[in-house]
Amino acid sequence: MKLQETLDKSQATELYRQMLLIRVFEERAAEQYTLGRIRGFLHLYIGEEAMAVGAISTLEPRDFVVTHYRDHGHALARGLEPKGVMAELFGKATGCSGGKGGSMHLFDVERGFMGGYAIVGGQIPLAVGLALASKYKVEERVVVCFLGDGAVNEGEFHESMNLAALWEMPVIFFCENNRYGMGAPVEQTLVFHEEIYKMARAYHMPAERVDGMDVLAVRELTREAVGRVRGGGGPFFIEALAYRFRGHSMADPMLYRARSEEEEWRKRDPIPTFRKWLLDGGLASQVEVDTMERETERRVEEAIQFADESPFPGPEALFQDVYGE
Amino acid sequence: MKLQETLDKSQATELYRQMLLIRVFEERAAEQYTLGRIRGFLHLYIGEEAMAVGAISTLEPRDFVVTHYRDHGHALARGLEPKGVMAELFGKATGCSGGKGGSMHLFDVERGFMGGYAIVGGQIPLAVGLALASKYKVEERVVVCFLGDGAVNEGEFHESMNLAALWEMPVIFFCENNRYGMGAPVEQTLVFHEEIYKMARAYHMPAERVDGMDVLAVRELTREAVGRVRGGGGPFFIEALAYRFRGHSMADPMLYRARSEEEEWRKRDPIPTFRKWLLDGGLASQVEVDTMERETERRVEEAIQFADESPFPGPEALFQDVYGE
Amino acid sequence: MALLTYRDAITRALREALKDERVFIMGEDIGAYGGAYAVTKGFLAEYGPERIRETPISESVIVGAGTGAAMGGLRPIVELMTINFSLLAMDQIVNHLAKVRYMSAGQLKAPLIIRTVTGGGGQVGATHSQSLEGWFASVPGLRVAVPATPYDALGLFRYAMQREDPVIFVEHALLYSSRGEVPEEWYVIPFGKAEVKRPGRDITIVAYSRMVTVALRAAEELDGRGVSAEVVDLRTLSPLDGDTVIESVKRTSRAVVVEETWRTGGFGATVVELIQERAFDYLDAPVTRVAGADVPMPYSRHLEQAAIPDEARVIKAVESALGR
Amino acid sequence: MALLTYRDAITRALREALKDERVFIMGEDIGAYGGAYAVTKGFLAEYGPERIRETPISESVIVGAGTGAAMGGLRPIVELMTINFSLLAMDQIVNHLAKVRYMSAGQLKAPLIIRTVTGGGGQVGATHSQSLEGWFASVPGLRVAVPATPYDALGLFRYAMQREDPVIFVEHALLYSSRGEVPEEWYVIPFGKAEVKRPGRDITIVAYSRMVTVALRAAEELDGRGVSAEVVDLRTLSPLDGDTVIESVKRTSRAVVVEETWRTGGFGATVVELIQERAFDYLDAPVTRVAGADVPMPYSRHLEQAAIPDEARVIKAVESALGR
Ligand SMILES: Cc1ncc(C[n+]2csc(CCOP(=O)(O)OP(=O)(O)O)c2C)c(N)n1
Ligand SMILES: Cc1ncc(C[n+]2csc(CCOP(=O)(O)OP(=O)(O)O)c2C)c(N)n1
Ligand SMILES: [Mg+2]
Ligand SMILES: [Mg+2]
Repeated sequence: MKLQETLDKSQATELYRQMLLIRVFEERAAEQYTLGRIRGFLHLYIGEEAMAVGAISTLEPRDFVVTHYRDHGHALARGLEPKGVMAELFGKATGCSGGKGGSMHLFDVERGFMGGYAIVGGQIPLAVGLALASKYKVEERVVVCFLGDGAVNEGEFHESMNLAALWEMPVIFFCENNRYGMGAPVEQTLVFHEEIYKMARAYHMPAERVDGMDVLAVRELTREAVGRVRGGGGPFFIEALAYRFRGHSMADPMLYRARSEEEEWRKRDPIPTFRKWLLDGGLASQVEVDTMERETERRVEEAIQFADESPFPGPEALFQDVYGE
Repeated sequence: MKLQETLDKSQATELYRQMLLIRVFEERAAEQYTLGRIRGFLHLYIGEEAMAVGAISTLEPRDFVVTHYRDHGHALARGLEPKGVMAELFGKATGCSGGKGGSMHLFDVERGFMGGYAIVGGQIPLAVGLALASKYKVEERVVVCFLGDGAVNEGEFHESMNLAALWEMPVIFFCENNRYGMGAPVEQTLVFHEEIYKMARAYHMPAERVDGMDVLAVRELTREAVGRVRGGGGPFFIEALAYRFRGHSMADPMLYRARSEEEEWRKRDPIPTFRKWLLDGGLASQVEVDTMERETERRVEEAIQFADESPFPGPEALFQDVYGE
Repeated sequence: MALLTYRDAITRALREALKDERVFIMGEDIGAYGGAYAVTKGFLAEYGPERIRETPISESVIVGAGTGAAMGGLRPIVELMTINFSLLAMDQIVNHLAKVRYMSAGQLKAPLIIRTVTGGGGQVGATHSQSLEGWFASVPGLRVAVPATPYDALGLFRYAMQREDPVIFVEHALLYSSRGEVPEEWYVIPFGKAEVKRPGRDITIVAYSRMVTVALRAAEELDGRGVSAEVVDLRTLSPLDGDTVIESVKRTSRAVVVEETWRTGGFGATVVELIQERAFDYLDAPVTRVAGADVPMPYSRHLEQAAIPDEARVIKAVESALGR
Repeated sequence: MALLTYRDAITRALREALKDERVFIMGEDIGAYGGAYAVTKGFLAEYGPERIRETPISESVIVGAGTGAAMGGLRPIVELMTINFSLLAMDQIVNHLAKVRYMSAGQLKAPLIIRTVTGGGGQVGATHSQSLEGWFASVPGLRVAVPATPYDALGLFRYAMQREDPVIFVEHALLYSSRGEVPEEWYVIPFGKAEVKRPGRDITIVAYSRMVTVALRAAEELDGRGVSAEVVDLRTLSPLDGDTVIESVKRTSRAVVVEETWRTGGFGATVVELIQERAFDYLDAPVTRVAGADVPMPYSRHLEQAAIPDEARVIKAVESALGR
């Protein structure tokens, strides 16, 4: 890991703070799920924090983020308040989607967070369309589209890659290759699993691979990509190699992978790794780090309390927002 | 053009006979269309004969052919009687699909002609499934799946390529790149239009390109592919470069391409080219060739007469074959 | 008052829409080819490739990118060459386009218009002859317009452009060359207003899209046989105007619903239900429905004709409802 | 007689099917994961990867390859994890699977069984809570089974395996853990035979899939209020057994149809139509329908509950039909 010229001390600690927030948020969400306060599907981002945080830290407020159903990390990295996100998981009216979306469908349009989408691959065409709007209006807005390795299986991946490349759209496809789509290892689902990013090059798209456990590396590559894309260079593809430490969702019995594999990856946990780097490099003191951790826990605790105390949407909400006006 | 060791004189003239049959059939079909005896969409294969004939000539009877809606050429090359095909275009009960399929949906299961399918790209997954059946039953049956350059645009192309490669299916994807999908030139629809076959390699699939106007070259490459595929080598991808001399369908006003482009390609018309080669090489005499031409015209004329005299399906046919038993 | 074809009415609607810079059109063969049904002929030359966007044959990303562009503040118009190909974009339409507004609790909107072509009768076979508009009409979040005349096509399209909801704008392949009066003056037809296309006393025939013309011809013929049939054109399936239908049936006491799609599960059954529920005490006979045969569309001419409702079948249903 | 769960009944059906060497199962996460609803747990170890085929997340080619394999002489069983994802395979299902037999005039058949999971109620949000089985039931060439009990699930699956038509076999997510009697002796339930699940005199409640259990609980409750309700379970939507329904309504003179999908355009409207058409003179009240709200499914608990039919709404509809 190395400190780039473009990153100062306060930015570095901010990256840490965000990763930590996601981690604590997810752990507490899991707990709330077992308490029955969160229902339906809950997909945790634990272990993958460096990707959302590193990538999204390079964006401007006007840029757009689009992602899949494992979306809490991206939402928080994009600056959504933990309160609104937790309240959404609780199905409350104060949730960032008014309680109507749920965990897999988070939105915050004011922050350019254009949504989590629960159909695998379904968000990719939308991202291409948002990029089309940006280009059409000459806004120089960059769209970052997160997708899993599993989404690469879908036909829409191909259609979107082709169209984005053909029309030179300002979109970054950020493939979070965490080695599994639900219970299926990439080796079983993609013939080109060893180098997914090279498939992007077949569409004449610049494409690189990065260590998704290294927040600085992710940030650096994404920064480069954003620069190219904003400058009119057309789409860019990033494959980040990472691992989810928990099951696919809370319901996953995890029969399909070895405990030892998980342990290997846990040694590379992006959060302690980055903390150590901050401390070793003198970018943060032990006291600062400890304070940050306490603050983060308090923030998430407050979010839970907020969510808990918020009202459910009233019955009138059922038929609202189906149509406009 | 060169005569391969695997091709004797009678086989060579047979290739010619088949190309000629397709050409004459299509020209007469166009005429019948303007007379109102054929309705709906009619997509002619004129100019593309060398692809179907060269490729299908390498197959065994047990093999399967699957194709798209521009399917008359493949049907005739696969040995379907012109009578049954013409009757189908006329919508007659004696048609190869009982008058129910029409031009775009020809079938002859006895001859391993598993159908023409009118949804662009829709036939590709079916071909993968037929190949799966062959492999599952250890039949060493090869499936040849014809598809247009336009079908490469569709998401199903990607899903099918991946699955076929992943499961090492005995299928040959034969891409008839005639430079246009309806009115859209490949440059406008595929970012990798210059070398479509190389996209197949991204799926770790052997892939080659061939001159689709040269029946012997097509035959030679397909023969090699069939050998590899039958031997358990997994799927193979062929891109053949060709041109359709006529409009997309009979309704096409052809506003989108220059007359001069067409004329350039017409100079390479596979039929006169091959005839000249046969004559020059002494593989056929002028008399033989003339006789073949007369015979072909008679055969097609008979097909028209047969189609014309055949009965339409009776009203009871309407509800037949919706379900089994 | 000019006599316009249905095609020209839609072409005019598109030209009007293109005055708004946020509007662009996207689809297969809409450029140099001019559109499979020639609706956008000449547009590419006139508006240029930024606004008349020829796409690859990839229905899913066409609709998805249209949806994304609409979410991003534009007003895209997408052409799906025929409604049959919408099956390849079904997920984008049903799970994304229709739902973003609701799932985001109103933060997002996707004012995308999808123009597409429905119907059989052209002998183009089973894969190319379906009438799937009823499925879209059942999806909350979508609006579905099914104009039967040039006048309605233009008026409904204008309304679609004024609103912010996704619209499936369903044109019938066999109507493009039909003609009708279209005034020069500006008018708009709001969604959810059925129209009595022909007044009558003895029975109500409810129809939409091309079946309106079939119903009208049947009514004409019935007139000669002493039956006065009222023809109600739904014009939009979503919203569905129950009031106009019920008001008519309360006067006539009898109703036949006519549609082109497969009988089983056809959208018209919802209309039948609505009539029998809201006008039960007024009905002198069961409400019946004339619909397409429950078969994949056969290519052969007489078979196809037997599969699609025609005047004779409508007349028969009317006469049977009248106990003749 | 054993008390089996719905899940176990289907697992048993699959094990029986796998005795036929032509049968293999294909789908997402059916292997090591054991299936999203654990129906194929342990299968991979037992039958091996040739017969339990874990696929990429690519619904279109899963269905298309299943169809092709069926055309090639096998008897594949495909699992689409939920019916929501069938939207990505819609073209293969509607334009290919359903039509090859007809378009080839009977030369081809595609005896593919697609198992999939329908319904809401699990708080999994708008994209994951749909009940689309009615669309499939409207497509000629497909058969659609909608079992409500373990007994029916096993019996209907066996029948599907004996036939040569493509079947959409629709399991309800909330039924997997429900229990019911399943005999050890062999039995088969033919398609197109509705069943009176509870006899009654005053009104007929027609339902399918999970709504059968809702209807039965409502009938129980109504019993206490002096209303004797008959519950008819359609069991298959295609073929649709009109006779059993009509026979019942002729006795009770009143009917309510209950289904989970969106009200507008819901398949149940076809059942309502059928009743009013064939039993018009027997009806003492309009046939009504209890269906899902016309909204994308909201995540929040109380909203979701309000969107899905429950006992209270069925009871209300029954009482209103009885004029109470
Ligand atoms: C079209 C579709 N098919 C199947 C599913 C069920 N499903 C949800 S997540 C998932 C795995 C996705 O894996 P990946 O894209 O790698 O994302 P990850 O969970 O690893 O973050 C599957 C199969 C779905 N939601 N949508
Ligand atoms: C899914 C789908 N979209 C659009 C069409 C309309 N269409 C028919 S043929 C065609 C062009 C196909 O081009 P290509 O695959 O290159 O085949 P070619 O006609 O050149 O032989 C199009 C767009 C269709 N039949 N199916
Ligand atoms: Mg993954
Ligand atoms: Mg082409």
